[in-house]
Amino acid sequence: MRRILNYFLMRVLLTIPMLFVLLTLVFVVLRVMPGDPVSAMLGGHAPEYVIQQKKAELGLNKPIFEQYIDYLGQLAHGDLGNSMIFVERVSHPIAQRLPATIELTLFGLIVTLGIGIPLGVRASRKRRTAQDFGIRFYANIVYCIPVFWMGLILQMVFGVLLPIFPIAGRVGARIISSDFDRTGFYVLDTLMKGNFADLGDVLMHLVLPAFTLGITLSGVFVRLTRANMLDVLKSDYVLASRARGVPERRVVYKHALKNALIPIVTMLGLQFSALLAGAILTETTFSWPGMGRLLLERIYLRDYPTVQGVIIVYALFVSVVSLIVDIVYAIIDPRVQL
Amino acid sequence: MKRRFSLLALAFALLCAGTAWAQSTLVYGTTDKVTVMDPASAYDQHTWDIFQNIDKGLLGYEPGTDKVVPALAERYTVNKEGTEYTFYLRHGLKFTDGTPFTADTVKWSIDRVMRLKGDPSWLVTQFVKEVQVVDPYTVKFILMGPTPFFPTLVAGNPPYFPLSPNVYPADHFITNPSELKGGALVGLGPYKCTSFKRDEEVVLDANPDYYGPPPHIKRIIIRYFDDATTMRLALERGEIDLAYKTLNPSDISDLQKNPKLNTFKIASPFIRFLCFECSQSVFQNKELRQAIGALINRPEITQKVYLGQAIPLYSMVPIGMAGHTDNFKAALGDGNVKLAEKILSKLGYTRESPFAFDLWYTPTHYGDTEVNLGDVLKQEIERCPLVKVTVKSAEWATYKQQFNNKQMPAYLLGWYPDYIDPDDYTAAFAQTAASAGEGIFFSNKKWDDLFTQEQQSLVPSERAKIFKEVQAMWPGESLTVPIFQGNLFIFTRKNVEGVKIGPPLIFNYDQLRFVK
Amino acid sequence: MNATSGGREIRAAKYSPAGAVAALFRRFSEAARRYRIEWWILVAGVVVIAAIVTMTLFPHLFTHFRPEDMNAGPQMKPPSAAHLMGTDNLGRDVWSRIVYGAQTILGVAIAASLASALIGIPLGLVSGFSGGFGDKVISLIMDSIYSFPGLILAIAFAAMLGPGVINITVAVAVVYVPTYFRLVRGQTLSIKQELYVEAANAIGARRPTVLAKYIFPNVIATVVVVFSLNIADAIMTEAALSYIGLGLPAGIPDWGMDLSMGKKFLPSGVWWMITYPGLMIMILALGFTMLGEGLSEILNPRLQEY
Amino acid sequence: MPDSANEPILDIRDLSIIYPISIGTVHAVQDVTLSIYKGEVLGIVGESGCGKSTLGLSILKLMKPPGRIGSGSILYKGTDILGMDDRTLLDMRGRNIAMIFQNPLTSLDPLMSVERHFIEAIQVHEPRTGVPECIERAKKILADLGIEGNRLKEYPYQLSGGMRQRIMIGLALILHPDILLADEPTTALDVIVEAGFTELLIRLHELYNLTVVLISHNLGLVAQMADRIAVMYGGRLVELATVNQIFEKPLHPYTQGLMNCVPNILLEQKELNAMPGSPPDLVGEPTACPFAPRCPKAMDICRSRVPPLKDYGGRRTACWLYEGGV
Repeated sequence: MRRILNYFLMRVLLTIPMLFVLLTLVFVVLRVMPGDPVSAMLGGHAPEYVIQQKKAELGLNKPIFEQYIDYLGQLAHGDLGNSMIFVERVSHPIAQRLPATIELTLFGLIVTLGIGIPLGVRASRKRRTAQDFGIRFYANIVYCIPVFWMGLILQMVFGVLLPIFPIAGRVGARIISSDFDRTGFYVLDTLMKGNFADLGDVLMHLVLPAFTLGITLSGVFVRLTRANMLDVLKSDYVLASRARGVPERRVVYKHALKNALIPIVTMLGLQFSALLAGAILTETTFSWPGMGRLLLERIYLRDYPTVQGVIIVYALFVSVVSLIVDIVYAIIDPRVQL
Repeated sequence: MKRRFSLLALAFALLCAGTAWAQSTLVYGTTDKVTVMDPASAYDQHTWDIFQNIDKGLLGYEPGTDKVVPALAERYTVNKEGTEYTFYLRHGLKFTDGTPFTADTVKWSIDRVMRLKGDPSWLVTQFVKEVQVVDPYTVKFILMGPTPFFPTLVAGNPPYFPLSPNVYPADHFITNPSELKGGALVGLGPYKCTSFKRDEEVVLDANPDYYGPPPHIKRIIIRYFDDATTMRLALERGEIDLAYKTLNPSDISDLQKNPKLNTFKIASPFIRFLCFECSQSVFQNKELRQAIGALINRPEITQKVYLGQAIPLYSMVPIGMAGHTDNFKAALGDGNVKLAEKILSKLGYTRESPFAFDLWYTPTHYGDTEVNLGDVLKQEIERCPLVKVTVKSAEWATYKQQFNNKQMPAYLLGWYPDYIDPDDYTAAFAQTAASAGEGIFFSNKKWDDLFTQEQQSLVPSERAKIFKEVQAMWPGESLTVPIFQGNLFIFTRKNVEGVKIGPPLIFNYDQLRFVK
Repeated sequence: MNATSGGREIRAAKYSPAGAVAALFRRFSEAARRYRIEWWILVAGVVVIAAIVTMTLFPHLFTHFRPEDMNAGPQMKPPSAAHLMGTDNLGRDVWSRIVYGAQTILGVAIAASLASALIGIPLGLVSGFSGGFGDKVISLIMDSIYSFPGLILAIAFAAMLGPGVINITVAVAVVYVPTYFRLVRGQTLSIKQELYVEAANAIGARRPTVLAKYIFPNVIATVVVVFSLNIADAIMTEAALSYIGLGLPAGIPDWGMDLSMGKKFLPSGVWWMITYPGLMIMILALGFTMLGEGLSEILNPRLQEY
Repeated sequence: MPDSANEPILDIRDLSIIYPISIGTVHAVQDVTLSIYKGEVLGIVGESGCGKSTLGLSILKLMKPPGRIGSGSILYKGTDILGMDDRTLLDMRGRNIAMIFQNPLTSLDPLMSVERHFIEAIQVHEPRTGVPECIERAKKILADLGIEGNRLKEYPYQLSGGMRQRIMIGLALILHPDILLADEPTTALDVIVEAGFTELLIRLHELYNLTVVLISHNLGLVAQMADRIAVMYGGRLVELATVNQIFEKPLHPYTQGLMNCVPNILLEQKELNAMPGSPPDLVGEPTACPFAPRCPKAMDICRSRVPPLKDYGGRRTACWLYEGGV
């Protein structure tokens, strides 16, 4: 227990330098570049003294270094600060948008793995057959398809030509999401309320974005699964279990796949960045009210604290996922101790 | 037999009830966004629209017209100098939080706007010197000077709207209703806001305490769309009942042909124009401004970029407004390469060393079509071989800073009026102080005098004469070059009626109703 | 033992440890793999890239329309003999925009990859070779950037810098510096331990000489492979940025921007405005991916199960 | 000792295993005919790549892909294994014929505890056996192998090589099969562990009344355990005889060569002999004795015709030398 606690502590400490570096980078670049929140906020009529007064209120007239120290001090208290454009805590829009992004990436991940792993297993079992070549071709093509184009094509086919799925947003226009919104995870919220009609609607809205994100990343996992499965299928314990009369399905899925999953899980941690990046583009294509859109909107407005807050939350998200990956790794592999 | 009949009747009744329920909610889609939920700070069409529906001004507009009518005030009087307006308030009204509506709340709200100095506060501070409470139901506005259009200011601008002092904080703006005391927006309008979720949805329910006739539709859900394409599809599929602002030109063309929809086309006072920085840049020279202005081909722009859904504009004063005259057409023409060539060669520019400048646009602030506008303008201007344009773009925050800092020699702007008066289309760009605010930095003593004269005059014919004169001089100075005037489109399902939007562009939701 | 013939001796020495059958299998499967599939991939990649590079160099050979010509045809007409890929909403020829747009995306991707390589490689070499506190600090910075989703960083940079060819190149380049840095630093660290480097050190070679003569040549093979794959990635990033609207101002034909333009006409049934630019992005990225994988197989023929 | 009256428990007839590859067909095992009798220990010896492992695997129909049966049959108690449907085949593997492999270090699934291995081994054949009973049975057999029951909870990485090999045997024997195929069971073990292991195998052979097919290139091990020895070369069976016959008077020149490679303490040989040359390519249909290129006694006929496996009074060999009798 103590060791696990120490491990957690170590991991958290390790993310601090990463946050620090990213934050500094963004902080400096934001302020060096032209444009500032006061200009974005005020219309053309504001006289110069009002602009100066606003800047003073926001602390923008101080030297950058001083602003930076102030901000770090604030962060040290776990405070992301206030938006410079809207009168609101930075944590407020983030709390509203983060669940949408998590929901999207999670379902995207499920699709990625749901396509990538079975196809990879299949290719490895049918090695050097037409099926194998077909699957590998799919993997390579899909890897080079831009996420947003994938989204557009799916929208065109399944949203416009065959209007089966909605192509934007998280819920239908007639559904008032604030009726069930508790955690921000709509699938969970509607389930908790037992509101299955709305749940159906929420799931329908998830289909195209999740597949867009999922399909484009599945190529990597097809290739990875195939390569690892080929290695594992050649291993002695697979032969040994076959010799003990273990049925092929069980050999493949219980022994081989479980072993092949170890490098896949590691890869998952690394690919998660790609997933988040893909999520931004998917959010844009499908008007998904997630963190990516928040970032874009607020960068345009030069809302420094919110942009910094979003970057921090993204970085934390990545770290948390890599922590989860490590834990999953330890659960799968008895040789690894946290 | 009888039993069966009653069952059928019951089923029918249930069906009707179901329909009735469905018909009591209207879903309104828009690509606009709510900025800040504070009348002292909000300065955009859509947020103002919401305030027009959840709150009221002392005066209002008759729906669908620009006729000023009484609202929270039953009547008003003006002193003969035109500098003091006295409003007599309706009795017995209360805000949705229960606070009674009195002259004190009016004074409190106006004082708050003046004190907080929000973006739209100039609409008050530039005209109002002081607000006095005469008695609980009488309030007097003392103005800086005679302001002939003061009633339109009071009617159309939410900064003049009364707020509940028990809900809004006196010392700062609020962004989300959740920050209000009680956590909800309150007002005196036909609707009250029951749910607010930024960029996703706003739910408005009929306000039982409203003094006027209750709205036909009990609940309005405003649904926010990130892009027009999605909104268009939602409308076609019947997911929304009404779509207002802003659809893409191609979507408008398609929707107009859709037999399941009603189209409402409104001549909008929204204008687009090219601005020049007149004090430091190369465009100090008004001949260069004229040359570029002459090259703009308005019909081509409205056809190519807006598929014929915008109207070429040849004056800064929009078509349909009193005193509008088309001066640019005669003076500079459309795509007048000859004139431009003549001016430029006179100034010594040749094919080998053409006149080169940067033309700026901002890619999202005025909608997605802006890139195309940039593309088309570049091509039109470069039809004159003596010019070379580099098109540049910057997001609004940067854009604004850059024009304030005189960093952009030529740039595109758009204009929604702050008040319906030619003054807001002319003085706002040409009068020395206002001009600097838009980055034009134009200054002309003669023009300034004309504007001052117009602003203080109470005689409409005298004002009209001045505006005509200014418009006639405009192409010669070409500090800005009008390009086109927008049309606004509202599309509704066939069963929605009552869309009434007049020149002040106020959309009264309580006029909407469902028909069979 | 009597050697029957020299040839046989050599074969014996070569094959006996592994076993004849296994050796045979390996030889033939290797041959099949390397001479059929991987070569095919390499050749396909080279062909695709060559075609698109030709397009960027001699666009007028491919189309007689100018990409900005609004009077090329009627507005929004589907593909026909006159306009292979149809016309866009302004009446411009989509194919000509693709031909000229190749210059933008290819230019930005290559320039950005070059820039990141030119920063990342020397930094990685010096950092890995010198070690110490400086190495730790640089590694920390690089790892932080590396672990963060690259596109998000690129978006942040592009939005802050504003539209423009140079700006977008910088935004893309920032993202990939750590890729080269980590690769080169890792290799430098392992090569540093090699005997020949220690020997060079022992005879008193100066550090820049050791770096340039002994370490750099050994790193370059992998760098070439990564460079090619990196360009493929940079292509997607550039396209993504301009799709979001962060890329370039009007007046420069660009695939990503045309795609985001075309998106608006999707419900009007204008499929050609989104189909072709997207397809081209995919093909170009695929070309560089195939080149990279083919090169990786040839420069670095480890027994990759692929 | 084989009893000729005894029906063979395993009867391999004219078995050929081929590997189709891009440049032709590899004949990994060719025309092997071999009977194995109940209770005996049969050693199969030969150099690496001579086809002995392939032969062993083919008995369980487990050839590595893309290998397949060219011709022939393998009869287990009269039923052809190669013709069995999948279900029967699966049931036969492990229950009737069990196999242990070369490398104990990698023959256990690293992600499964020893216990789960045993439970799986039992339950795939006897699905209705409960977990406690499986553990009980596993403990019993581990006791026979000299392993404490508490090791069951451990994972392979926590066990030594010798321990793992014994667990492999335990897994093979848990269902009391008739035949144990042991493919190079000691190669990966060090000398001391190997000695212990050999003893264990001999003990288990008696204890469980096993028929053992011992595949090995270790002639010492084979000599110690086997009743009969089959010598393979180039995918073919070249000699089959009792241990004594092979060691006293090997007939086939290849067997003779193999014997020369064994350090013979009694003869106090001065130097160890190594065989010249290397095993043949197995691509294509052979037209000559595969050993002819390396054979010191090769004749013309050896280079033009394949010698058949002939019976010489209870022992068999395939060599033109003995055309006229031994």
